[in-house]
Amino acid sequence: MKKKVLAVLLSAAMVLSLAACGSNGGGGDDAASDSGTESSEGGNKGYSFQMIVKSFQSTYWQAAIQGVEQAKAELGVEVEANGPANESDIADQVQMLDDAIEKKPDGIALAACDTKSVVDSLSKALEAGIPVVCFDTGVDEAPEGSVLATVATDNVAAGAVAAENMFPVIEEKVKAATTDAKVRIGEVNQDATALNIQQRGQGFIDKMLELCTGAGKKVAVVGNEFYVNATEGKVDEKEAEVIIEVGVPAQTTVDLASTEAQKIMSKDDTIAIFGSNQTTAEGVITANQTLNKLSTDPEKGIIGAGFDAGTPQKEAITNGQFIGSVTQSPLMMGYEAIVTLTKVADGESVSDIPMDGYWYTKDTMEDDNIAPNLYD
Amino acid sequence: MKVEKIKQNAFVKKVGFNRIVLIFVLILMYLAFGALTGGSFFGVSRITNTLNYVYFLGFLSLGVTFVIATGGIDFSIGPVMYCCALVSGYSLITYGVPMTASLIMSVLIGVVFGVFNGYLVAYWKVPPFIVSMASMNIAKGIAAVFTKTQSVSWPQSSTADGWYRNFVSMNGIPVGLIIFLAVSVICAVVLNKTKWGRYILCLGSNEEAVRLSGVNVKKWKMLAYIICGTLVGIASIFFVAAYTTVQPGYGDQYNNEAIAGCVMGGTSMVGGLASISGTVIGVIIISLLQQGILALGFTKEYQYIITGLIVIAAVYADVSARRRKN
Amino acid sequence: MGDIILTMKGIDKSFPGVHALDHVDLEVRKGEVLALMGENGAGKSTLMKVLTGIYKKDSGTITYEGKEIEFKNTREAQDAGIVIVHQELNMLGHLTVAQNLFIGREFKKGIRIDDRKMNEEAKKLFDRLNVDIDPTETMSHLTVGKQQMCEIAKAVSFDAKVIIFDEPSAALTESEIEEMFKIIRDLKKKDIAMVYISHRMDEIKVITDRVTVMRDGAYVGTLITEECTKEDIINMMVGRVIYEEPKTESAVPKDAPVVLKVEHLNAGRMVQDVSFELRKGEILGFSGLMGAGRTETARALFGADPKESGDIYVNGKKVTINNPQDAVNCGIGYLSEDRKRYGIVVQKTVAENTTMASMQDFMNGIFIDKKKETEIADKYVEALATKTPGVDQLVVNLSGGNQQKVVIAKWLTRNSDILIFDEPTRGIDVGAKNEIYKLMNKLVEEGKSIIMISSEMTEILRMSDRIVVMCEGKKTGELDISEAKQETIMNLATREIE
Amino acid sequence: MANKKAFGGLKGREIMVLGIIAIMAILFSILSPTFRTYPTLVSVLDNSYYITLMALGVTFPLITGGVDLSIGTGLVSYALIGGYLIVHQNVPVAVGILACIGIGLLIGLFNGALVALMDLPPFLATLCTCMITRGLGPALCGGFGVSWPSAIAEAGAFRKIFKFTTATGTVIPVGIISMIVLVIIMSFVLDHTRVGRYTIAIGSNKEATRLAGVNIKFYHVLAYVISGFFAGLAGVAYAATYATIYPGSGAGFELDAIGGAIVGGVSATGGVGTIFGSFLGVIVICLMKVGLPFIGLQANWQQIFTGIVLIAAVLIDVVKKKE
Repeated sequence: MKKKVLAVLLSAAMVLSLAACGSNGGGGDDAASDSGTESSEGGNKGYSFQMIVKSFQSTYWQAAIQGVEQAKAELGVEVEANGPANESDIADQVQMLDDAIEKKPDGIALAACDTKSVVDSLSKALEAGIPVVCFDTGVDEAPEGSVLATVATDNVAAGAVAAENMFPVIEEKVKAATTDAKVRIGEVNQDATALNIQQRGQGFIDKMLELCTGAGKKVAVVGNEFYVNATEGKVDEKEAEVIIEVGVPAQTTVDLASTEAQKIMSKDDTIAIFGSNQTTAEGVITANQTLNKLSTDPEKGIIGAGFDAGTPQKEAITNGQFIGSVTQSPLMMGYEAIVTLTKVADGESVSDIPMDGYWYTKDTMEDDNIAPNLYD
Repeated sequence: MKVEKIKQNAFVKKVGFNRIVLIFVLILMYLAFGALTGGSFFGVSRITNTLNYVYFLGFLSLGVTFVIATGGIDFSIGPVMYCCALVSGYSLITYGVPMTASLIMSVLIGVVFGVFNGYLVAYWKVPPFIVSMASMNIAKGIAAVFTKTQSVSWPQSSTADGWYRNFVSMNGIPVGLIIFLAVSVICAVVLNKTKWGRYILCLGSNEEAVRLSGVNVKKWKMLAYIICGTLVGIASIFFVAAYTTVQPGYGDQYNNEAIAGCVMGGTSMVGGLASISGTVIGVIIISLLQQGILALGFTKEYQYIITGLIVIAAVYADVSARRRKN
Repeated sequence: MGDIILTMKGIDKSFPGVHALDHVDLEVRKGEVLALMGENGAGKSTLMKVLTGIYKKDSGTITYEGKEIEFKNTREAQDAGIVIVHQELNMLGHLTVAQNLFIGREFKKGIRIDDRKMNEEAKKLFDRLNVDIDPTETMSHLTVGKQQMCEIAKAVSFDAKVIIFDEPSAALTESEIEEMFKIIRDLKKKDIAMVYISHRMDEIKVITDRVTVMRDGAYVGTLITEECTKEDIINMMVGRVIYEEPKTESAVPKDAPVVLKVEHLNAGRMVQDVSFELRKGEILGFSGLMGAGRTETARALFGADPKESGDIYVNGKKVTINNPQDAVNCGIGYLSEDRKRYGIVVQKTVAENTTMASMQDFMNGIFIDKKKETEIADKYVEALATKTPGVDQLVVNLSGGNQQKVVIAKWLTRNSDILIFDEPTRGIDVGAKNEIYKLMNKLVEEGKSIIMISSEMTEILRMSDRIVVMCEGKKTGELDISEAKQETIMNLATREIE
Repeated sequence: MANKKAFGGLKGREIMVLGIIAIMAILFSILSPTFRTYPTLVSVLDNSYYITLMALGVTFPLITGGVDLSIGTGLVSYALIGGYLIVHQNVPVAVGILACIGIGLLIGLFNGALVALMDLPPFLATLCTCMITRGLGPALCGGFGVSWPSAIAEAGAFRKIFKFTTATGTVIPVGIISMIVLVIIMSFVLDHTRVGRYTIAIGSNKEATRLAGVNIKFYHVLAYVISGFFAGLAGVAYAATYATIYPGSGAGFELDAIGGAIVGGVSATGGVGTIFGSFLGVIVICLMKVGLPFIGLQANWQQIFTGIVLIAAVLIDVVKKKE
């Protein structure tokens, strides 16, 4: 009997703690619906939208939600946001999307974890007459008419931006490279499951390859076979003067990303390294805590660059470990996605809104077009 | 003898009673979620949608039921399922292996893992929990090495090879449900009406006694793991048919859900006592819970927490019931 | 005889469905050894568990040293000076002897456990008891007898005033028992009261002062050991005289065909070069003390444990038996001494257990032919007079004797001609015992052959046609029933010890 | 010394694992010149802290014959909550760290209650807590990831416990000192105190231990509390090493720790094991994790090798027992 009481108490305690955390702002959804009602006195259009993000894992999405909040306040619409626990939980996201469709909202904003698995659900949305706006990541194979607009960063271009900004710093070194004294440029890419990160990584590789080739150097790509096979215009490792090495951690965790970064950075010929999203950029920073090799001066160490923001990365830039990073505009994307949806609901015609990737450095971090996107 | 007779009746009653409680819980949950979500939970499309996404979980649960019946455990099922889908999917997309062959390959990979796990557990007496841990790592590793750490997207419905997606539903007919129920019936028959099931259950209850009856217990124990592997292979087909994309390095989360479904259904963790119908109901409860929590607008985290608590409650009920009986 | 130290009065205890203790009285005096006797299930162990706080009594009073007490756990009982030496060995195999002795009351230096002092104390204790055990040895490396000695030493080390021995001799060799008796006599001199639970009548006579007898959970009476005979005690235990005369002559013809021949069987220390023959229709008794290697011989023969060498011939043909499957295919069936662990699957039904060894005969295609299964189970329930409400009853709900019959039914279903009965009546009440005996006789009449391993001399003398005696892993003798006497057998069984 | 004999078999195991470590280190060094550098050593150590801490803790439930699967998702959860408090609720860092450890302790207590008091199978009970902790952190912290204060910031001073960078930029992995100290302390606890003695006793024969008058429920719960406590510490170590905590991660961390313990000679069936062995086992796992990418194998091979090593470690025991 005593045990039973204990069991009940224990579970009650757990449930209570659950309820408690539910009430003080667990999940973006609660906050979202609360402020939705508050702002109803503004230009209330009374629309209710569903929003599916990739996850709440990184602070990147926190910024996106901020943008959504802003749009909600201005437009007086309701947005309910949800997302899987992990950017890799494709299955969960598909279910959430279906669930959102079931709720028959006036529109859905979607940041697809995987672009192919959502195709069926998008057809369902089309049948149900629910307009969809994609943000952050476009869905190429979406059925005709289902996705009305895409608010997304051109990831190939964004990756290229990193290469373009990195290259001038290391140009001298690249030019000095020979087949006997090769130089190595590293890239750490998250387990390339989502198309946007793939594109970004590839964008960097292609641009870097182009720039190095432009400088008259032969370039080889080594490391993860996917990228090796996908890159054109490369040469064999032996003949190359410049090597681009791509590391892909087995899972999206900082510890594995840092091991990959470590592997590349501990090689003597490495002159630069790029982490293509928040996790991998942090992996590079973590690896550097041990290696202490990153520097903004190519003579003194390895040139580092990252992607997105987050406290560690921002500090790395301020401290001179990274020369800079590329940021997207998660805040604006979130904002624009809702604005676009509202337009759709109003019956206006909409078109894709390409978002830029901005290169930011220590000096430009405070700029007006940069600062709001540099989330913690 | 009188005492024993009463016990007997009570026991028979209890078996039925458990099942009734489960179904009751199921209906209650359904109604509760329906009421809380303002009726949107009752739609037919909602039900079929839900079903499409949980068949694979059902197959995993069925599979692990056999292993748990022997008193073992297999929590490599999720990653192994991913491994099946990834390796065969990658072969399909990259090497142009025909669709039919890829599907067969999925199942075969599952079988191979079943043989591997079963062999180590039965013939080498490695604790099942260690074997699971090892094969989980191996499955993840093989899948990632094979696919070069890229996710694999199986063909869309619209493509020529897209017919495999009809396994879950075809023109609104819930084909998946029919297959799942059919496989469940086969599993129930195997478990209760054949020599295989008899030996699997008996050895789960008292392996040594069965061995001393001149039964090749190693063989039958391994068989349970092979059945499990086969069902995991089948699960992988239903997974890709529902979601198309699989990515390497993951799959762990489904272990918990599948084992939870199985345990909810009254299969005892100490072996010897298993019920396929219970597993079927259990897995439906778990998925309903999943969907319900989602429909209520809660994030995934809450689902983890609530599922965890509910399984604890279910296991505690099982443990205390067994203690009362002894 | 000393003063009364402990009185238990009107102790009552029920478990669901069982009235385990029915107002039992018990009185123990300082410096005496009180035998507590009764058939299995008479409630002796339960009574002692109530005393030491393992079970809670429903009603009744316990008075100890003049005060009424009730212990909540063994720890309290220990602290008060009442210690139990358990029937099942309570050892922690991974710890050392000293660590085992002082588990729960380690010597400490600050927060550190003082292992050195524990070893020293253990050594002193063993010296005092005249036992040769290294306190730093890992417990699981000791022989069963030595482990039992540790248990006793542990009890002594508690400064106990009352020590309860629950079947302490079950696993001991003759010499070890002698050693233990020496210790007990020693303790007696120190005015310690002892309760000695045992089935061995001879020991009772030698070591105890009084005998309290229980039957079916109730107190029957107390006798002064010196003044009573074995028959007196047995009569109280069973309520009727069952002492049967031993078989004097074998009914099996001397030229009956040999169905099983074992030559030079070796399997570890416990089975050394064992050879014997089994004739059709006979019961071959295997006698010896605990740990003589009889069960090990049977298990090696049956393929349950690996054997090193030895030839086995069934019906004159040499066979290979590497595992139980081979043995079963040769028509051998094994009924283990520990039914619950090795004989039956308790969570399954009578029918399922009956067909366990012969599934292939009950298949209808790939399905189990439940009808046929029920028929055969019904048949054997009737033939063996198994008391069960039905064949779909779970075996766990049957009594020991009936469980044994289910195991017999299993082998009969398999059509096994050679049956190895390992302690067939252990844990079975007297009435059911006789039934099992009748059954065995009936089986040999039908042409089956039986190897019967038994530690009960009366059983051996009553049932066997021939007797093989083993001692310390070796066969020490083979007797025809006509020439077998208790003394001869005992002599053979203990030959090497003395 | 009593233990010399009692754990004689294990001494051999520890020597064997040490040998494996040496062979692996030599092999990696030969195959990869960059491996045999000081930073790589530091990196292996960095990688090992949180796993070592988890392993030290989980050794106790393992020795009781149980297991704690909740430590992996647990540590992420605790670190997430601690970080959330520091970054978003502005509590002092010390309080955040204490919260991290404290919650670990509570979850350990919860596990202990489930296993020891309610008699649930440890495997299943902790699998459930694994699910619960997976959700708990994100649910309490709004679902977002959090970055602990950086090493340079004043608030990040605690990170110096694990890694100290001198003025000249040399990195000193001081964490290893803490680890060795903890290994010594926990070895002492396991071998020379009641807590450890009864943990082994419970794993050896629970009923006999109970009959010896030991409050087994208390000590059984305590084993899980120790595990939870170390999971909390591991959360701090993880935060110190990797700064950013992502919700939803952590599943699989426990396998590295449990795998390490098993490789180091802890018996999967209970009763046998040493802290030092667990520590060595973890080093083997970490060497593989860090070393395999260095010799040119993609990160995924590490998982395959971990699986194989694990089975090999247990098979050695199985074969030994057969003899």
